Amino acid sequence: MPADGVTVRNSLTPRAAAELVPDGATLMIGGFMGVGTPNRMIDALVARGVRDLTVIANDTARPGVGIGKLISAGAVSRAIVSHIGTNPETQRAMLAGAIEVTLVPQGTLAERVRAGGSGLGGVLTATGLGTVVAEGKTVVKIGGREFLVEEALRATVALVAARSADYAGNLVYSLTARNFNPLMAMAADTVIAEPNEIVPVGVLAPDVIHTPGVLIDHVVERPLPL
Amino acid sequence: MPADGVTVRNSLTPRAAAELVPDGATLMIGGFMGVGTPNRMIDALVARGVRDLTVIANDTARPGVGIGKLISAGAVSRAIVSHIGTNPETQRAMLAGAIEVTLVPQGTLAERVRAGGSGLGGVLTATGLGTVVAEGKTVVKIGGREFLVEEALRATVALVAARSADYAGNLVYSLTARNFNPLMAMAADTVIAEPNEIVPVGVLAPDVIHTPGVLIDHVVERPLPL
Amino acid sequence: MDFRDRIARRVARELQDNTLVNLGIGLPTLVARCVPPGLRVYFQSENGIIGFGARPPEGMEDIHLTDAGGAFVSALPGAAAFDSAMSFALIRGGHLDMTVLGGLQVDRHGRLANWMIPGQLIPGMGGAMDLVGGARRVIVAMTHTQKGTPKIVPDLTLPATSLRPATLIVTEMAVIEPGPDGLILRERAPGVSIDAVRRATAADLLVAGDIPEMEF
Amino acid sequence: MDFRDRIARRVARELQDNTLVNLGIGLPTLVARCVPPGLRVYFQSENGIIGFGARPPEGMEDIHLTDAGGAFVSALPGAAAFDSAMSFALIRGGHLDMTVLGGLQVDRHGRLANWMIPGQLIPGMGGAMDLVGGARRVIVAMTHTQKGTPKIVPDLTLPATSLRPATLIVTEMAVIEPGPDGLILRERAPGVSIDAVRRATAADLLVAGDIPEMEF
Repeated sequence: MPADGVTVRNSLTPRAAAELVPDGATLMIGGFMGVGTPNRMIDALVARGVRDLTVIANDTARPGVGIGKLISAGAVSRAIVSHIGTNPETQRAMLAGAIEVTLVPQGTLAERVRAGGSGLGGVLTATGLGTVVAEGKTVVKIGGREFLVEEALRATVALVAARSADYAGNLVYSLTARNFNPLMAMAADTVIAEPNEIVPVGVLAPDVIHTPGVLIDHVVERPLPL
Repeated sequence: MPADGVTVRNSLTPRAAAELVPDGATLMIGGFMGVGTPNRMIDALVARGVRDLTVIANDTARPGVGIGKLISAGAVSRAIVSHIGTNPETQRAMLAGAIEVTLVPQGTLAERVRAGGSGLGGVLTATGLGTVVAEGKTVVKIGGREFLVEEALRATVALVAARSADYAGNLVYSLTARNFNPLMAMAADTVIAEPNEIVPVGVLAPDVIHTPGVLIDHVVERPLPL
Repeated sequence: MDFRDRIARRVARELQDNTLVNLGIGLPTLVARCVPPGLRVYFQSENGIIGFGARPPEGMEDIHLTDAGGAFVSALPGAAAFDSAMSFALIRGGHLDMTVLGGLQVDRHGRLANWMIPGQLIPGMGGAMDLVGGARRVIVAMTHTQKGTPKIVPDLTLPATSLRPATLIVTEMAVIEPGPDGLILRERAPGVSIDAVRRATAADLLVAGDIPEMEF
Repeated sequence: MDFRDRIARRVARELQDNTLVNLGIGLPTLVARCVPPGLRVYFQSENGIIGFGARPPEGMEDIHLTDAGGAFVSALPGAAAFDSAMSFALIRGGHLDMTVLGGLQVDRHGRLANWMIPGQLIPGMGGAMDLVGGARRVIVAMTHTQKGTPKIVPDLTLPATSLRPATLIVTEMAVIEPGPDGLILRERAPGVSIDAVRRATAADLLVAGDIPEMEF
């Protein structure tokens, strides 16, 4: 424990992180077409042969890339995503009934995850009204306009990728690798961050931190030097 | 126009900014107990004698401080706030019927403003259930739990304070002066930012910007040097 | 100039100064290369950036900076990055001036279908439903037909992306504006007759007066 | 040690290692000064920071850094700042381990009223409703009576802050835990008899076995 009393997060190997994801878990994974996806943890999950996951993510990337590796490994039973167009394996598995895919408009997906992490019951959005997305859902009228009630989403574990972490788990993301990561970091019982670098506490200024360290349960160790 | 094609926002004097707030306007004002409140614009509003405002803000600060100056000047007819305990003038005016005060739980207020700026119809929160806050409001059941429907809020004009702006209107806030400012910067027809400093485009890195410049219509000129 | 470039260049004439624009994956992406000189347009990518620019120099790509199609991009001075919730708050909240999207079908009201062909192709809607519902102007940029089969139809046979009609439809054959009484033919491609456009269009077209030729 | 300090010190014994804690304005603020050595507690201030610290050195105050009461604070290494939506997402979303709030009244269920006295004093609820509804543990830190009038009552006569009962009530006279069957007297102040606590309490108190004295 440093003298200043800051709580230091546990650092984990990717393999130890993968042990924290039980078979059958609902798993949020950050990233957009593989950008900002925690790849070392995904490799470890594939290596440990995890099964029957419900994955909540923006997309399933491409075969061999990011979440696509979990799809190829047959580790995913259900996917709640906005897009599978770039991964023909996901499409095939969906049409064959091997993976149950729920397609959610991307902005609704982002807000549903945010709601799950923010103690909100759901989202009131006009997106999807009058389309198949609205089937079976409650509609609320506000100020004469209709809005769909889209329920909050939470997960057992969230795996997020960050550019930098400090010892206290504070995270900073880089450019379009931010995407769903800060939202998912709020919405799971256990949150594991995989940073590209780890810096001492105090290096990340309070105003540039995107995710406060209190939200992070574990930090994956720095990548091995080349 | 700079060679790189970036749109430069208009710089305004505080007085010119105040002219953009019509009498009777619904006005969002950033700040928390006066911290992070755009004081030069408030002074200009008082000087121009604006009347009949509906102010949406966290609080009314104290007499002589921030929004408290608008209260003292009799410029406010309605206030939608979470707290007036630090301003006895607001409390007196409320009890006397001179100002109509709607008290909103702070977290609900923040989300209602965010919803207004995000194209969401409102917020689904359990906060306020079973209290006077819930009176007359719709309740929606999600997953067996009840949530209040709290409607989105928007304004005619939002006045926000920032530590730094660049020529394109990108904003960075400082510490607890951030509070409601980034939320309000999304939720009004006209948004005017009052920065403590203005820096060239490119000085604020993409990952540290809190409010993208596209949300800002006008930037108040830098403060005069001492 | 192939037909895709012609569509992109015609769409680019719809760009206005000092606006925020989102370009869908595929054909719409080409519009970024056709911005008229002097026009200041901010491009948003829904994966979380405003102010992205052209492909970076060879060997200098940042793996953390791509467009929504996953292609490497650069960032212009003044660019701002944000998370997916903020990105769609911008889209849904009325902050996006224009979106350009591809289309599988458009109906007589101007309603778009562009996210799935049941039992066959199911890419998913991605950000399309939010974009069509939230952007101030929605431009559909697509080929007029799919291997000769009209894509502009009386009624959608594919699942709709949104009930909200598009603002404008730009194809290699015509510019069509959905109005309260139906689809209005505004422009035709150089050398393409009104009848030719009609033959390639399954929905009725309203034609009033002279129909000028498209300029690129 | 005055009664306010005693309440604060007793509340501080509820602090747990590696937790996020929010302290209300007034008496609860004093708890920050009583953190037991070796305990790592992050304090959140709902105006947008985790990791604020003591009052800064004279002349070095930052006007952009205050607690929720508007008092200047400092920031500890590892502090993080955020906007009000994120601040209440932390509170409402179950990320806050404990909150300490002042009280005007508490009823027999442990329900708190602390935001208005109709027609008389109307400060507003500020963040209190979200804090009571959202924090994992809710500690009410207040004087046992208001000028001799009991504040712990069978039924609230003031508007409730939340339907959710507090986890613990700490006064200068007693520690009381709301349970499913009513209010349980857990501790009494040194030298204060059970009868004395009962006389100062309008709601029934459940007393079982020995009631130990409070330690500060």
